[in-house]
Amino acid sequence: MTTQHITVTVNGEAREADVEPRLLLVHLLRDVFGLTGTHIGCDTSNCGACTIHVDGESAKSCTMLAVQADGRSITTIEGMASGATLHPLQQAFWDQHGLQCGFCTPGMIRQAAWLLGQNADPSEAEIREGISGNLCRCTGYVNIVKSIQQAAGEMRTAAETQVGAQPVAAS
Amino acid sequence: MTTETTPRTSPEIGGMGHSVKRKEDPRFIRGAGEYIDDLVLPGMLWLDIVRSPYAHATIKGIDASEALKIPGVLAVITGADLEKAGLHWMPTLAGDKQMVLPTTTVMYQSQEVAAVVATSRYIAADGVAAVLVDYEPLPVIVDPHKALEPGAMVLRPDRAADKQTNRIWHWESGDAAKTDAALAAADVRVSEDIYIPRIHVASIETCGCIADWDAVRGQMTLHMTSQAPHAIRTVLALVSGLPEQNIRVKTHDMGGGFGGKVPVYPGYVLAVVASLTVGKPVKWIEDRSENLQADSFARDYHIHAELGATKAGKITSLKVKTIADHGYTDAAADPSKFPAGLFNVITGSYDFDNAFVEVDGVYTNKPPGGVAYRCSFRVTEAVHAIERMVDILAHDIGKDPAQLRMENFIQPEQFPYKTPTGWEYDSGNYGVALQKAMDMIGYDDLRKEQAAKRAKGELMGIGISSFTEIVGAGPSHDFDIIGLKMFDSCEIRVHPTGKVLARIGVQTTGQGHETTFAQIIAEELGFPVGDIKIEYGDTDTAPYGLGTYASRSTPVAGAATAMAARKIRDKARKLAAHLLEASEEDLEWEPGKFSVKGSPDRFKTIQEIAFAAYTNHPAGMEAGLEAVDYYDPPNLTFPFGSYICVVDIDKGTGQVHIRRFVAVDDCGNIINPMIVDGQIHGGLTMGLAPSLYEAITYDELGNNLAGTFMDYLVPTAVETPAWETGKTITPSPHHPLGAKGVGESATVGAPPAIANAVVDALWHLGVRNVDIPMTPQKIWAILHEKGIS
Amino acid sequence: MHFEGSVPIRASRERVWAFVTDPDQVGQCGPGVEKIEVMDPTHFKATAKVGIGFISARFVVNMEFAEQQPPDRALIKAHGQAPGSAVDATAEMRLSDGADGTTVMDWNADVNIAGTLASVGARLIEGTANKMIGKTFDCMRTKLEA
Amino acid sequence: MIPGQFDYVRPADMAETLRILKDREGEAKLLSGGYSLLPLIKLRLAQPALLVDLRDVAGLDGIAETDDYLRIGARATHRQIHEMPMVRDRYPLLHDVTAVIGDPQVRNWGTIGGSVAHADPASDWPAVLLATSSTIICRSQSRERAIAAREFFLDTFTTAIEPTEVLTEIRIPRRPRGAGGAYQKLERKVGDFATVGVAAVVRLGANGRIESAGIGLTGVAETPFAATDAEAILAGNAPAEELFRKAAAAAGAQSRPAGDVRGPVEYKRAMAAELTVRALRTAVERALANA
Repeated sequence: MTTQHITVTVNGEAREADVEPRLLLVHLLRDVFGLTGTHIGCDTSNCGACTIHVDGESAKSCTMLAVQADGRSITTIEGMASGATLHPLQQAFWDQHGLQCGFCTPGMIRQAAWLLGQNADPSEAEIREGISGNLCRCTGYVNIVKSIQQAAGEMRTAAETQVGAQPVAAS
Repeated sequence: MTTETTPRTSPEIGGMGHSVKRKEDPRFIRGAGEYIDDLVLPGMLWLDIVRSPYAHATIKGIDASEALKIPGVLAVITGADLEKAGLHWMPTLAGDKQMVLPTTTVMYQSQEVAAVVATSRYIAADGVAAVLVDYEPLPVIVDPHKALEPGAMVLRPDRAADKQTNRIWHWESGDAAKTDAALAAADVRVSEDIYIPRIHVASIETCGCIADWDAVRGQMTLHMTSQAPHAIRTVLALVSGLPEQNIRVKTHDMGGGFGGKVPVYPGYVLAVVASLTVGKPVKWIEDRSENLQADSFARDYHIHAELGATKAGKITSLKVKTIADHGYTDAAADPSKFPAGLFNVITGSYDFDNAFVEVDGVYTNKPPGGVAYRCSFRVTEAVHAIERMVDILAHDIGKDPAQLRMENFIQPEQFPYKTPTGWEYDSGNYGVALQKAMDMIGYDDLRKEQAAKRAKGELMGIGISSFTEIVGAGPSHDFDIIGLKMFDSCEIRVHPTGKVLARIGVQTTGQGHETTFAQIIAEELGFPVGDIKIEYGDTDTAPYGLGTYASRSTPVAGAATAMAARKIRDKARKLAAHLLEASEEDLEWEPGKFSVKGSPDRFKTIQEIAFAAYTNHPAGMEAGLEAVDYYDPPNLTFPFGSYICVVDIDKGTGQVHIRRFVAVDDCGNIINPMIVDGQIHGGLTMGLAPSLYEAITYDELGNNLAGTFMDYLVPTAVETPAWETGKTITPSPHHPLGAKGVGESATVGAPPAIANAVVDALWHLGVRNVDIPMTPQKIWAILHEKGIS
Repeated sequence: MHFEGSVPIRASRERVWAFVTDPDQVGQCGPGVEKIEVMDPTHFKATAKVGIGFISARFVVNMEFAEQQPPDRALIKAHGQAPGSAVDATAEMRLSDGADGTTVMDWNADVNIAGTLASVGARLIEGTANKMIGKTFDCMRTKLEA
Repeated sequence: MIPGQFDYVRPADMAETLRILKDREGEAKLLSGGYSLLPLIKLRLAQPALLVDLRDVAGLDGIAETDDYLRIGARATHRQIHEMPMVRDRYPLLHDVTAVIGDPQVRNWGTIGGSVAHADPASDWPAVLLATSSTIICRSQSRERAIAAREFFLDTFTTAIEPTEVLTEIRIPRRPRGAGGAYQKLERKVGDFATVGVAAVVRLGANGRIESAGIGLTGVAETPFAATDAEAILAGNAPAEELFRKAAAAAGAQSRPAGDVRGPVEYKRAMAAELTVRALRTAVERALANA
């Protein structure tokens, strides 16, 4: 099987690889690029553990091919914190006990980031619907909802106080 | 009993009662956790498994020639290969036998048939697709009742009790004659068949391992997803013949366990065999379908229960007969004295004298069953049965279900309470918990609303569950798994600079042990929680433990940790006496320091004492400040709670909507309230799941009809209600910290609350029981039959 | 899954019998058949790509004439496997004389599907199997009446 | 789950796409969002030899109203359609359906064209296209043709598209005054395929009677279908609960569901009827609001 050469921007860095067309995007990230923060939970695009952003849109990387990502820009959980400073969502998941085993967490946080990019002030129902493509087996979602609410509030406040500055990036 | 947690330590110390933020979270929120599939070893190969499409078939031949032609496929391992080394069978934790790979017959759909070793996961998968297996299908038994019929095909002639039937074992508890007499004398008798279907823990991370055989050093390192690494090491030593000191089992971060990562699966053994064969590290990772179709299951209990009571509703007697479907092998992780787990805790929260329970384990053509779903020891099944029966009794005699419970509860002064099936409940205060739940939810108003709605033809139900859990296995006189007594352990080392390393015999799968066990040490010794590092899951370093399941971490290893800390405190007292030039009796302890009685300014901090243990210890005393404790609990612990659920039913579609759910839990003294709440939220969701959504069903050919997350319906945030929680605190009198354990409580307690609510909504139509999962199609069929829909 | 039906065929009993017991002929009518290999007079092997739309799997099917009572009744057993899935079927055909020199073929079939197809494709299987069987008999009639 | 091997091409334009489809007829499978196709490939239930990624092909996007219809490019994602203010304001039926397909990530990447061409017997869009009597535009090297939705869904995963054709756009008739539509979906949990899905469109005349009605059902036959018996019952009558029930019963009767894990035949028929009533109620409300 012939391989194809692809170029992908991952967390702001251009990366290249020769891949089989059948290589799943999640395996490109994990096995080829060593970014193991993105997890595989179900294989059938139900659980969302593999959620990343592709060109700013949340996507399930187990249901995309690496070749489909050619020329695109990807952000994963590893690209969220800037140095020692956590993204408000990361901080909120920690503060609110929004995770237990941590396996769904990267995908959950990526999806929440996408959601807050769409809707800076979501209701509880909108949050629950917004993460309905992500399964968590540990938390019962109560504290995940609280985490997203905390982050939404902080991100709004940050955006309001930094008049003229860029709002906190959602992705 | 109180309802408040008042910490003894300052927030800086962070002992018991503080909602300390979790120490493990910084790596998880950055995607820097290290789960099994994240691990890559130099030269690592991949193993993938050929599985049977048939639930029962003879293997006539396996042709691996096409697979071996694929570049990168290095080996194909079959049962015949394993048989040469005697490794085609292995023991289960219940003392049954399980195939690693079959040599003649497959016994369930998706059973392992051969293993392909290759240079990548993609090539291994291609190899699996290319292996040709010639099967001759055999008749299939999926229904345990049919398995017990006279003349039924004997599935396990090698194992069946009398070699003539599919009965694995018969187990009973209580007094049959006394119970029969009490039932015969009862004014009111209610009986019901209750089926609790097969479900699967479906942790979001599946199972996997890397077996790494170093032939030069004769060392086997097994990185794996296991809730009980030490037990795995011992089993591996016994089965493989490798010396136990040369086996290292190491767990990493685990994406949930819930009991599904207790058993030994053939995949682990195959990776070990493959690594021994090729001399390189071999990784095996399940995909979701393999996980759902072949890993151990929970429940699958067919219960017939009969309850006797007086006219006034005083319960007098309970008789239960149960068929337990274990699939083709009994792979339960129950203590060996208890083949049906602790199912005889079925008398629940109620005070009566006469009970008899019997269970028959049965073989069928299904994967090994009888393990766990956030409760391994059959407590969920017991609680569901008694809570359903009590509700039916209340409705039958026209008494409010809350009132009936109040009138039958074991009273606080009756503890320790001996049950008719032999348990001794440590402590409880059931009425207060139920009253608190009723107050939180506004019970009386809800009943009024329900009456008004019913008059309008609307279907609303209120359901209660007042459960008693039984956890903390367990006292060594009664509890062992394959002979290993169910103690647990902790080793604490205090470094000269006053920092602490502690290792525990239990394993976190998300519960937050790195935080809560540090809090126990902070509580006992006064070191700030941030100065305490907790390690686990490496059999080369951690003290021997039986692992994390059945809510036993806090009751057993938590107690061991407290006891080890107290040993250190005892030595610290000697050191302090030396440093303060006072007698030990003149010292008093407060978290973090010893001071001289009456002279509070004469004190030594625990950090100063730690330094002295290495720099200035008295003559005749060993240097260092370390302790280890193997804790054998004197009894189990008995957490409890009362849950109330309100449902509305859509008459048109049969959909059940949970409007509110209040959970009042009592797990004794609380280490970390935030984590306890998190455990309850998660447990409730895993109680919701089988109540309304999840079930593993099979067609008559034994095909698993829920083999992906497309059909195994794990609830999302949309299905899951906003759980409301409350607490009462009744400490365990025998646990050093007064704690009881909480991981399973909500999963055990929630299903009957939901089922009782649904039946309550339908009772006036003549509905006495609805088996879980209460799917729309099931409810609609009932409404349709009653002419409502 | 059990299926049954009755097909009137404008052809003689002998001709129909000869057709249905000739693997090379009847085999052409099997769904998605790509290749037929005759092993002996009562055993043959078919390779068939079976599916719906673009969802398909290549099965190797071993067929056996388990019983033959010329020109009345034949019993065919089939056992096919594809990676992850398997199909086992027993089909009985009974021939009788119809009106105007036609032959009536009453048939019934029991089809068991195991593995991935049954687990994942349960919602699609029955309708598909029914359709494939229908097509098979349509094909046989068409060829016989040609 | 690991896919089997296949080739992959990403043609630069429509001409190249059509040439590839012609050259590799029967072997090539078009790839749009991939959220329906890739799970099947991973389960190895589908093993196409060649995937042709439509990503670079211009002219397949865009959502716009013409004088006669709402034109939706085949590669418009469910979310793009959902978020168009014009769709939200003027086509609540489409807004209904784009809220309940899969989950948010699926809606970010899944496309209307991919979904329609895939023709899963339980997918949502086909019911809407049937109810609205929409038109599906397909192009091959030799021609472009318009296929009525009601002649498009032939069988399970089988449509009227030829292997050499690309589905390029969907044309949904403009919503006239007095018309309203709604989509009702019964699912076992959020994100599931429909146990039953019902799209209903009614057009009220000046006299308040139903001039015409369109009902599309999904999940209750080997392919989505139009409940023509129910449509006939509604036409010419004044909207009323009893009429809805009668039409719904006809829709249930016209269903040909298979019994499976989503429920037995009887239940699915009953749900087809129940959801038809619910869809009709909302459709009429919306029609009245649009008078």
